[in-house]
Amino acid sequence: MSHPRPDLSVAIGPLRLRNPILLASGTCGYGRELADLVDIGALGGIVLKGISLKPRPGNPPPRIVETPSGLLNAIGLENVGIDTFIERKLPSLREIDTCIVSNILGESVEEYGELARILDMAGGVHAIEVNISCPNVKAGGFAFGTDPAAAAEVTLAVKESTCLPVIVKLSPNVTDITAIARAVEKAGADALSLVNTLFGMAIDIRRRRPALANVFGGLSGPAIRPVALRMVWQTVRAVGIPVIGIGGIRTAGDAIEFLMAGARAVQIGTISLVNPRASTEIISGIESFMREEGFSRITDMRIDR
Amino acid sequence: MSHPRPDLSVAIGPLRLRNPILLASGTCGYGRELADLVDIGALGGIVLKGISLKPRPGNPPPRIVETPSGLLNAIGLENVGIDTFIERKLPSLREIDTCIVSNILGESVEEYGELARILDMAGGVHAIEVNISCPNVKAGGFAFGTDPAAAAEVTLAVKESTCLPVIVKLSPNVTDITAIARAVEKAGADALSLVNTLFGMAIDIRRRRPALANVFGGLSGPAIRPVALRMVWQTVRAVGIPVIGIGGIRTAGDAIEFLMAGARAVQIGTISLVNPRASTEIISGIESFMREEGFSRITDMRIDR
Amino acid sequence: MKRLDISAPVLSQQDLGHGILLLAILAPEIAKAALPGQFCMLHAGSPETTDPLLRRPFSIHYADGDTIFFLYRVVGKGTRLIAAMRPGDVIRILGPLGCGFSISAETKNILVGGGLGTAPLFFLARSLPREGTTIMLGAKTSGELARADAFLPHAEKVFLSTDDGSLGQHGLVTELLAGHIQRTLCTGFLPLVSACGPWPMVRAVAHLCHINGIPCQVSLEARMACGTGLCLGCAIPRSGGGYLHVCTDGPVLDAALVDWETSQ
Amino acid sequence: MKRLDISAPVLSQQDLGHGILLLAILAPEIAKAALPGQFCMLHAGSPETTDPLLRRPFSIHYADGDTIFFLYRVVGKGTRLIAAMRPGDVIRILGPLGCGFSISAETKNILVGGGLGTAPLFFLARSLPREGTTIMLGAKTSGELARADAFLPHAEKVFLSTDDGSLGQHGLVTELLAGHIQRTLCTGFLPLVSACGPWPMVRAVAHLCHINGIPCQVSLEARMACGTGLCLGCAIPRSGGGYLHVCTDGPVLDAALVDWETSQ
Ligand SMILES: Cc1cc2nc3c(=O)[nH]c(=O)nc-3n(C[C@H](O)[C@H](O)[C@H](O)COP(=O)(O)OP(=O)(O)OC[C@H]3O[C@@H](n4cnc5c(N)ncnc54)[C@H](O)[C@@H]3O)c2cc1C
Ligand SMILES: Cc1cc2nc3c(=O)[nH]c(=O)nc-3n(C[C@H](O)[C@H](O)[C@H](O)COP(=O)(O)OP(=O)(O)OC[C@H]3O[C@@H](n4cnc5c(N)ncnc54)[C@H](O)[C@@H]3O)c2cc1C
Ligand SMILES: Cc1cc2nc3c(=O)[nH]c(=O)nc-3n(C[C@H](O)[C@H](O)[C@H](O)COP(=O)(O)O)c2cc1C
Ligand SMILES: Cc1cc2nc3c(=O)[nH]c(=O)nc-3n(C[C@H](O)[C@H](O)[C@H](O)COP(=O)(O)O)c2cc1C
Ligand code: FES
Ligand code: FES
Repeated sequence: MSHPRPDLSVAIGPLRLRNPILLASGTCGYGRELADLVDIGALGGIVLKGISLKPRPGNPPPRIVETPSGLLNAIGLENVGIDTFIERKLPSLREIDTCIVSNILGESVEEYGELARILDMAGGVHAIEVNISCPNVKAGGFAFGTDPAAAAEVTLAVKESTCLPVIVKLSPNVTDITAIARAVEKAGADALSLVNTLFGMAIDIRRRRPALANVFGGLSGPAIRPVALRMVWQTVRAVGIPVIGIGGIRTAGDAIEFLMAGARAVQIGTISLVNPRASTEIISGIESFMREEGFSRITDMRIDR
Repeated sequence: MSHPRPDLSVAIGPLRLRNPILLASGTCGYGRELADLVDIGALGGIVLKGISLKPRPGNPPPRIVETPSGLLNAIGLENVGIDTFIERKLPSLREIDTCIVSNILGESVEEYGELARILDMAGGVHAIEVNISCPNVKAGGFAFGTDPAAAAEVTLAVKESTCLPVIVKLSPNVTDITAIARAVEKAGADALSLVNTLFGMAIDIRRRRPALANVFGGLSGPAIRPVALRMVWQTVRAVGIPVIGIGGIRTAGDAIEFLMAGARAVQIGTISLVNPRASTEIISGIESFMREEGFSRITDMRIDR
Repeated sequence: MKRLDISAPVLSQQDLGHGILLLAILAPEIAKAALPGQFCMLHAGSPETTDPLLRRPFSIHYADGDTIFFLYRVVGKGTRLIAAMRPGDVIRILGPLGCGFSISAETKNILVGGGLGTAPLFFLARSLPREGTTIMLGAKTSGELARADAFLPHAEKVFLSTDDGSLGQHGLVTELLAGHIQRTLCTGFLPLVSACGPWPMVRAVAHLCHINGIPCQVSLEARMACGTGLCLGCAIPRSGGGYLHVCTDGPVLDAALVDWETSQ
Repeated sequence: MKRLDISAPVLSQQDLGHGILLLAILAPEIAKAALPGQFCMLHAGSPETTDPLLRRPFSIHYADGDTIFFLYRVVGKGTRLIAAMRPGDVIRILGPLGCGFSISAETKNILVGGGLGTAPLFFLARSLPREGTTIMLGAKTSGELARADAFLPHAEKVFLSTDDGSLGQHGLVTELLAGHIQRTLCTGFLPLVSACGPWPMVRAVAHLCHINGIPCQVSLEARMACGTGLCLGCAIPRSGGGYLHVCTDGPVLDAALVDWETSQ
């Protein structure tokens, strides 16, 4: 039983994506690094590596360690800083025909606003994703992402500084994600993306010290998928704005779980580090599934309850 | 390089365990069910299936689903109730030469106190573990485990009702586990055990419905280990009472990670469902490791910082 | 009841087509203890990896001397990994587990299998007298009627059906059974029906037996984490309320004990 | 630079003892593009399972026609799974990756390998003129001096050392190098040293070269998630501050770029 070609396009506020698959921040560099391995133009979009006002060297090594079905990282948000980004990375991105989302991270509310203002003027970026959730930086993200009022404040500062659609990326390390989600929605966010990494650690027993130089790191990959999916399900049912699902997606089936939970789109992170073509394989897998099951639009798959 | 036989015994408040390995609640029944497959007398202890005042039928099926390196369960705390437990299960437990911990769960502060009182008089139980964290029951555990004041209240009620050592079992589904831990310590807990399961879900995409009848379930197994270890590390450094580590322990090396993080003992859950002898294999693995590395006591392995 | 958890060598793996395989494992103590209807938990994949995490339950197809056989279909990750095992590879196996079939040689036995429901019935058929045993096997298509001919020596009559008519009667095995029950009841003799297969088929068999007052035992499946009664994951609704646990109360259950309406 | 991500058949897997294996994979396009010092990411285990999750990095031992070779030691889960692969099995391979050795035929080359540090040096040795190439290989014991004799045709002189004296000079390969540098410097000729091996050995080589003003390139290891410059996980401290990324800036790096004090 074959059905007509399903429509994979989705709308996230004013953004229109040709399909619901984006690459997640921190796992696709600034876009060009993957270009020989995957057809970026076939994707719904890419979310660039998080950018701060000043360049950040990142954490000392070891920065990563594998865990069961997961990856712990403490990269420490190493990045070239907004100026170098705009000068050296952004120009070549303008040639790619996909939705370009810039992920920003500030150490204060003002920095977030400043970053948004700079990107707004730079041109070539289609949306801003606000990382209020990274657990790696002591001074930075952690606090904003775990307190509804602080999260709302950051959202407001970014919204006031740009006309670009604003996606706020939530941390899973909270008791009640819907409280943060509602606060951010009320502050004007156009969409939410979740989840960022789960706060974790590992120990190197032979050396008798934490496996990461930073002690703590962010857990990503298939291991966290059940937690991410639960939070997406809850958040979709708590807010009116679109939700982008992230966390451990490896196959088309995994992506469909998030879409059925009500996510408007999904991001692929850790798995595209392991399999560079995972994202495009997922796109064709979703299309096949929709054909087989007779779904004509992505939103038709959502479970209503 | 071989060292003298290391001492594996540990003290948890007034309890003395011959080694730091216990079986976790809900994964070893009421003790006897495993007796033909594993030498229970060789263990540090066993934590029995959670008991409530009245029998609970549990949730409708499907109750479990496998996830990457993890198990999602929504058993719904099915149990025979305290009366049947004391009448039918407890007597045969008295013959086992290991530390018997009874895990209790109430739907109100009073119920917790009542359960503790009954167990105190029953005899044959060496300690009580208070489950304030199970995410499966809407009316029950969830709220107690995520609010410091409520967690303290339950602890107090249990402490007032029994002379047995009281271990409070914490939920990982919180923003700051140390806040709960400190509140529970202040309320008089003799020890803490953590973590219970992470709140998660999965979707059956072919049937287009949640994979568990209960929608949400608790995630356990190796997938959650990095999160559990991080919380144990943080809690050990926030309280003065002993901490028992739980979450995804599969090998001796995994158990040693928790002991190095500062846990006084550990519990083995999901893995002994898969490999009934995992616990005894872990005990001998710890002993070999200590011999090889020249540790003479469990607490010597702890990382000081 | 003695349960064993051992590492045992694969003796052979026979591809029967249609994704169905016959696996032979050398496990003398388990083979000797095994009863028809019991099952084992098999570990899929390298013992070092945690994905897949859980062992998989499989009915004992039969035990012969020191060898234990499993008839299984490749449906997912775990069964694919088991299917990749070659003779000489070692597999972790826990069993025998659960309660098997009531074996009654005094009554006439009717064995009804749908699809791979044939797996546990073969062991039962071997344990019953040929005389008085009727076997009915159904599948979607002839290729999926795996090992149907192996049943021939063990029954007075073997009836086959396929949904597509490619072998035996065109239709469902439950239709075969319905017709047969009518004829049998005329003889005034109450047979014992033993059934295994997909849920709708087993339910239909249970219903047929119920309305005709015929005793019926069914071998059921449920998702299992432990297979040993520890996790309480394998619940199915019990008639009259509460739950049965497939791994310890079953997998073979008196059909009257099951709440067929609420289940699944 | 063209990187490929393909599924390729294992041609052979040769056990060299001491947990060291030589793996041959048929991957024509990768083999043709490969340069000495580059590496590939190999997927360990069934493609369906997520444990192990990450691919593992391995230096290209050498490429010959359509075939690419890896010399590796079994140290953990991933390498154990790779070691279990048999001819005909298919492995997912991504490569060639990273920056290889500077190849200079004008100068005298000294190649220094410790333990499995020999792996990338063999490809380099094959690419250099025999004349003027000196090779020094060290290991704990003779059995771990894997494929030392394969180097013989590719160098004017081959020196061996073992920590236990079971083969070649008794002692560390760095002691061999120290002696040799003294003799070479007398000739007034500045050689190029290329080194690979355990961190303390490579650091000692870098130090020796530094104090003697000899250019030195080193092949380094770091934990890697992607191998393609995306995750920034493979950082090592750069001399003067900041970090180098082993997978894109290396794995072969000018020793002078590395902050040897802060690292590890
Ligand atoms: C008592 C019992 C006896 C069985 N006997 C046989 C047999 O003889 N031959 C045979 O081919 N199959 C049998 N099954 C079904 C068999 O266990 C599943 O087909 C198998 O577990 C699927 O594993 P997978 O990894 O390939 O599939 P996946 O779909 O990847 O498995 C995912 C999860 O679902 C569970 N699961 C999936 N399908 C089933 C199912 N039908 N029943 C229980 N759990 C399931 C698995 O245990 C696993 O946890 C039996 C099941 C039970 C409970
Ligand atoms: C550029 C490069 C080239 C290499 N070339 C070779 C080679 O030619 N031959 C060879 O035998 N080994 C080589 N290694 C080391 C090899 O990658 C590791 O031995 C292997 O990844 C261990 O995997 P495992 O699962 O068996 O061990 P595990 O200890 O189970 O691995 C756990 C984790 O640690 C990482 N890891 C462990 N040891 C190392 C290491 N030494 N370097 C980097 N990551 C590590 C793994 O990637 C994995 O994520 C190379 C490493 C790098 C970075
Ligand atoms: C190596 C690495 C680097 C990351 N860097 C960022 C980042 O800069 N900004 C951000 O918002 N998220 C970052 N993330 C989080 C991912 O975007 C994603 O939210 C998370 O990994 C969960 O998805 P996954 O399981 O598919 O990887 C990073 C993740 C990884 C693994
Ligand atoms: C099937 C199952 C049932 C459980 N039942 C209980 C319970 O009754 N009471 C309780 O406190 N924890 C219960 N738990 C949680 C475990 O005791 C343990 O905290 C958790 O599974 C994490 O450890 P693990 O990863 O080693 O399994 C249960 C876990 C599982 C998998
Ligand atoms: S499968 Fe665990 S109790 Fe039945
Ligand atoms: S391994 Fe990912 S950037 Fe080097």
